[in-house]
Amino acid sequence: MTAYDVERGDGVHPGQPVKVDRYTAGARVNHWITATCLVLLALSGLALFHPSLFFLTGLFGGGQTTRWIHPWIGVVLFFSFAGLFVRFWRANLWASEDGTWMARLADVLGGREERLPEIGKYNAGQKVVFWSMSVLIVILIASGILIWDQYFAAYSTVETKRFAVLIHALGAVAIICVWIVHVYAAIWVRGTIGAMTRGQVTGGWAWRHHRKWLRELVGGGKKA
Amino acid sequence: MVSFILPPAPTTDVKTTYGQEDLIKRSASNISPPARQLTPVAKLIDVSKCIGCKACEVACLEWNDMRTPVGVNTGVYDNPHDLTPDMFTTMRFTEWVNPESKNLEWLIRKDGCMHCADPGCLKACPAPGAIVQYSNGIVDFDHDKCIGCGYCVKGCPFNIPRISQVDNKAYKCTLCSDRVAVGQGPACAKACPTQAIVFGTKDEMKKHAEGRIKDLQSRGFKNAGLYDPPGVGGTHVMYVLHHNDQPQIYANLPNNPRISPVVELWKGATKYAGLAAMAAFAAIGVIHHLVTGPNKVSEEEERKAEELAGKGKTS
Amino acid sequence: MNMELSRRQFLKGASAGVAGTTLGALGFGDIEAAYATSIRPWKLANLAETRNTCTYCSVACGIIMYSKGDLKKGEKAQIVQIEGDPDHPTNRGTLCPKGAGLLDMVTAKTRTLYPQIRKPGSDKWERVSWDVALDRVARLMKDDRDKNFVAKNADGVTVNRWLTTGFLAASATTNETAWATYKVVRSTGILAFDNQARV
Amino acid sequence: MTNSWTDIKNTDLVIIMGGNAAEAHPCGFKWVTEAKANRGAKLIVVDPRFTRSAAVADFYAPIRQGTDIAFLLGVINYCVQNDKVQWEYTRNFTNASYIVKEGFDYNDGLFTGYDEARRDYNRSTWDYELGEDGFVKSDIDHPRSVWNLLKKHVSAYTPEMVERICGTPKDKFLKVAQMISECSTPTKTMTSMYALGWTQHSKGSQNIRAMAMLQLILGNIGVRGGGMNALRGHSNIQGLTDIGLMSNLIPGYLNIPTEKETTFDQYMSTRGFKPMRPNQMSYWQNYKKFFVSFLKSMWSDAATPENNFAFDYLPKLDVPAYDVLRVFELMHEGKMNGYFCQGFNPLLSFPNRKKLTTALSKLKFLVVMDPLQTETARFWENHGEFNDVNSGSIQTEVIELPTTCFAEDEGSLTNSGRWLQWHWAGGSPPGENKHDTWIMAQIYLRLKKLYQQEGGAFAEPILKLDWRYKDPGVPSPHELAKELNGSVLADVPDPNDPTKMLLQKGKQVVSFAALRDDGTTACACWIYSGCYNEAGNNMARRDNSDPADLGTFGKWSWSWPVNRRILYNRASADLNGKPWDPTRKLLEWNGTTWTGDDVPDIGPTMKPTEVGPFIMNPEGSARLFTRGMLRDGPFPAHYEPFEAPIANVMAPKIRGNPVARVFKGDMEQFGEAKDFPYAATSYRLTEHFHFWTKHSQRNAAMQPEFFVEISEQLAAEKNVKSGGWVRVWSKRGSVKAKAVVTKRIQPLTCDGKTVHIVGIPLHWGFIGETKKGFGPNSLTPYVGDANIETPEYKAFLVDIESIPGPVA
Repeated sequence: MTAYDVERGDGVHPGQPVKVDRYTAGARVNHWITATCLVLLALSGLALFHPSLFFLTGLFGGGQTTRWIHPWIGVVLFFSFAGLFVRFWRANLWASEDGTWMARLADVLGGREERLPEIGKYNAGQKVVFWSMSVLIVILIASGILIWDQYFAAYSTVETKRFAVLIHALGAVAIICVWIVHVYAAIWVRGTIGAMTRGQVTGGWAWRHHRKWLRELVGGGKKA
Repeated sequence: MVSFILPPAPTTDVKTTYGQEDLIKRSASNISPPARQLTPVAKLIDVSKCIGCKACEVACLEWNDMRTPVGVNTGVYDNPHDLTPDMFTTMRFTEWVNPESKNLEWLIRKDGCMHCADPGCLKACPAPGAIVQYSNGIVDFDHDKCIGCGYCVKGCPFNIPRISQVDNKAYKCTLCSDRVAVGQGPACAKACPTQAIVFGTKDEMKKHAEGRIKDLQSRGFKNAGLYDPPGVGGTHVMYVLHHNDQPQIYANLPNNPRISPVVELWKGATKYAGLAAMAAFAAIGVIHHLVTGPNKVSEEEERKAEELAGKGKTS
Repeated sequence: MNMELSRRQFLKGASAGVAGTTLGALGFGDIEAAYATSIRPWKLANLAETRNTCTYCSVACGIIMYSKGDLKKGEKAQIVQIEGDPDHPTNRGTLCPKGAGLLDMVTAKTRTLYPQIRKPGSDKWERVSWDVALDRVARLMKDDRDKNFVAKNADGVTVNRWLTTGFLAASATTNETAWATYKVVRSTGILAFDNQARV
Repeated sequence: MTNSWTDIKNTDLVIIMGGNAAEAHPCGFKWVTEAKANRGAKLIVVDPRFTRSAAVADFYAPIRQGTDIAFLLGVINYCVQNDKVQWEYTRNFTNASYIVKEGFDYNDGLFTGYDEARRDYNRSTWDYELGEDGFVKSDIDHPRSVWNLLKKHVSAYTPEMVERICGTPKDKFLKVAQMISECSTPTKTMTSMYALGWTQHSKGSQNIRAMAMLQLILGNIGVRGGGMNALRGHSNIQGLTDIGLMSNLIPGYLNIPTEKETTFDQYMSTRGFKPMRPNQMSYWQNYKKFFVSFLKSMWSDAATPENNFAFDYLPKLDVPAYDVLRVFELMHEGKMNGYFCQGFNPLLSFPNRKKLTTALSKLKFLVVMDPLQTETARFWENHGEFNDVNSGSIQTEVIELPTTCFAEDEGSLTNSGRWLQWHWAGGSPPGENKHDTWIMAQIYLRLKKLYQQEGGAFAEPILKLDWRYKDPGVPSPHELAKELNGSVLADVPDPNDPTKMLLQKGKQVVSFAALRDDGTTACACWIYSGCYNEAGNNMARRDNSDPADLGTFGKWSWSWPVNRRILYNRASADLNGKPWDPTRKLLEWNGTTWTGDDVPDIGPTMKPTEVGPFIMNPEGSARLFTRGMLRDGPFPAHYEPFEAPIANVMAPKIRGNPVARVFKGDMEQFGEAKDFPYAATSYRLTEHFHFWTKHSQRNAAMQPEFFVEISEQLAAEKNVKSGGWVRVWSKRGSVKAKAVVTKRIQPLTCDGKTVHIVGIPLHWGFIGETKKGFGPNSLTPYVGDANIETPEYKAFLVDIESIPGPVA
């Protein structure tokens, strides 16, 4: 499956230090749109989720706006994430080393990379984040439409809506937790954020965290 | 002569002003119990006396300055067909053949907000103060605060609130809190020609109901009784039913209404567990960082990368 | 000499007649109170009250009409709410669906608003002044009466009747209007005179 | 009503038959629920449909429309057979014991003296046998006593016969009869609430008589919680009838002379009846006082003893009456040129709409005064299938005059309990709308001016009409009300003490007792005398105290006559003046005078043992046998409607009421059961009032669209779906409607045949807020009651079919 590990636009620039292209401009824009939507959705959603957070509706210009804008942001996120999905799904397919990586989670958290197998473009953790996001977003958009009363009130029973609203809440909590993991990982693992800002990481970063991917890039470069 | 038709004039207690300090419940808010407890009120609808004339509907429309569109006949007397944001109450007609007597009974139930002691709408509402309950039991919507999310619809065990397509706000019977505020009964109760609808303190209404139930039992309705469902802590709109053993024959009046467990779960455990979970994840992150410190790339690793890249280039 | 009882006196007097409509303090207090709340203010504050009788059926329920402006003070009055009169012995403040909707009849879109004439063969109304309309009516009446008045019948008996014009009297006008109508119609010798008693 | 709405709370049994009080008079029906709740009273509803009244009844029995007489005579028969009769009342207060003339008889559905050619009876034998003393002979055991004739007459109406005619299951009929018969004890009373369900038949008067007779033998007339209570229709229809706005009436139920009564004396000779029994009051002996006072109120100084008080100014009738059916018949024949409609919508109100449209089209001019736009005023306007006319071909000139409505008008209305209630104007008229009084005055003044300028046919009655109002252009309600009350025109010295004045010029008379036949008093409507006397406007009284708590409310407004709240109230006490039921005491004889809660319906000092309670009758007693007073029989008899699903089982040859007037051409317009198999009836719905509330948006929303009601069985037969469209047609017309399929209408079995009922509510037209629709009058037959010509709206024949909905 290793072939999937290299995505369009990935490449190596020798030098000191080595620079490695990880995300194309398109991918980065797509990601940040999605990220913004997710944050806005979290804020507007949480405002209606727990009274202590209702003040957040202020950010959107009041409860009424929050109520109608939330689902529309959801729609944007859905399509935006669809874009990411198309870009990333292959590289996120499960690989043999991912199992080992998972098994050695303690070393992962301890930052003892040397004890981990060489990893492709994404490690198991990132793949879990990717797939949970995908699934949760589908759940949220589906349940969201069921309770989007302004347009869809007539299409389901109150009883269905009750379940939908519960599922929507649970899904939202889950996706926010996943998001926290995602963001924290990016911060903890220094040198990561550059991947989504400048699109590049240092060779050392790639060597340390995604050596298999780096080797393939280099090898690929040899082929080229 | 004690009139069963109309309740005795209520005994008035402490006069009070009407405001936030009279709220016992406020949506999406924690409030301290009110200093004064108002006399709990109730509207009693004696279905056995209702002639389905719809005077209450018209009086309600006029008092609330509402108009409901002229519809069509669909083969029944139920016009308007359902509650709407502009129709707080409607008659539901049922032609029921009593299996015992074989006689036709025309059951006519005035549908509308039941003003539950434990209001599902209020429990579900996310907008602080958009739904309030006064200590006299009236559950009222404050449209300035309503955000139109429709959670009240999901919270209500009687399917009462309706969201307006015009201003995206929730509407339902207010028990004419503005009339009650100045010592009058609701417009529907005032209009009701046979006084099948009466209004007073909840205690008086219960007494009044006892008299009506005795009368009904004396006329052969052995299951006559008062509909004041405990599942929602009792209601401030109660029915006298000639067949209290089977409320569902009155156009599906819920047998034992209660706030849906799904809603309870959503507005209960989920709310707190959810926040906890998110907090926990964030906290773990922070702690982890303190313990393990940042995951940095070492010089050596950079060099190894250069070597690798270099190999690739020079070969 | 017309004793006016207040609603509360009536309450004490009769059996708890209109308790339903005049509960003292169901908790809530006075009018200012209502203003203080988020609920819209007491709708009937500062309106003129006039007692009247429902125009529909012959139960003749007492009603109270609430108006902006007071006729008794010579002002223009616009009725904005109509409710049952709790003092009334028969309806005790209640109203049927028709009575509860009286306001809509007073303010109906389809009320007549000015005199109109439809000429023979025409398919539309023409608006006219009262003078034109009334002079026309008088002229039509006189011409027909002069032409067809029967002073004596075949046997020479004085019968003084006018059979070619008829008058169908109302059913909701006052007795006083009825009497004025009776005088005018009878004085002309009209016999084809009837009212709604049968339908 | 003999009693009042509030009095109903005193009853033990309410029978709603020929009406639907809960539906049509909800606020009056309140007092039925009051009686049920507080007295444990029972409610019986007998109706072809399970009505809103039935929804809260203790017992419901179905009946085929138009067969009420059979049912009621059946109940009387039950009471006679089971000796459930209030004997003391029946013997002393009714004519049960009077002996009827030799030769009176009843065979094959006809009474003695029928003339088929004239469709009329020679009623000479329908009378009492007089003794040498000139008084009626009385002996209840005599074979020709009213009681024995009644017994014989009702004996045919056995429970089996009732079931056969009415379709009422025998057991249900017996249950009703048994419940009613319990009210024959002096301490139990029944009240009868009826309305158009009894009047709108070709034998409407007899429907009501049948119940009145039953009420009499049960002793329920004149007592609290009893009586014959006509719910009545419009808010002042009682008043307009009292004031005699009818072709043959003078205010206070006096009559317009006929052309047979050529002189004043001849006219009087047939009135002012002498007593038929010793010591009786026979109140009509005062007829002349009322009549002369009326003439004075019309023509004042021009009415003098010399010209018989302007007797000749009154038109003379050549026919019994110019009722609306006759008038529209004449219109249809092209014999009328002008017509006025004052707040009335005949195009939707009278039968056979097609005929009405043709008739109106033949007029030269039509004047409509109304606060609302009416279909009648627009009969010439094409509204597609709802009013399919060709405007161009209609040569009628139509003048529409906008009037005020109740809210903008001051004056009094008379309710069905005979209360004259004053009301005040509270709103400014919209547009250029004017009071009806102003309009009538303007028309009068202009007409008068034309006659002054041009002269013309017999102008005196117009020129000399008493019109001395402060502002002749608009007489005030107070001025007019004072005329209704009556006033003194000249001082009348006290015969016993010439120094004193009996009556003082210019003063209002206290009551009709003060009226005189010498022209010294004027009074427009004697029964209203006392409504606005020197004490002031009694109609505006608002003291709602009720000392006895028995619903009298004697100080609330004013009721005719002389503020009497319950008519014939002397009959609430036994022969010695003791109340039948002390707990519901109304009047009591204390040895010298009558005392009690109400104004006695008898001279206050008249001894109970001598003077009978029914002072308006020369007999002093009530009539079980009504002599020649009704055209169709001294007793009611069962006749089928003119359009009936089965033949008259008692007299198969007779169609409808044998003496009901049928105009040429209309007989051919009656349908046969073979072509029109279903028994239709028309009625009102609680959400609407006639054709007025369709102008009220909120009421329109409550009941938006024209529909007809049928049973599930008929729906299945005709494959009609509830909410689907049907076409209903009679021999006279066809309508389209939504179908309401309901359990509340059940097929009946009459004379072995299944009878399906089709219910057709009115209320819809082509103007207003409701959906455009038709009315039953497109279908109904052009025939009326034999005595007062109320159209037969309640029983006719139709056919029905399912149709596809209009392509919208």
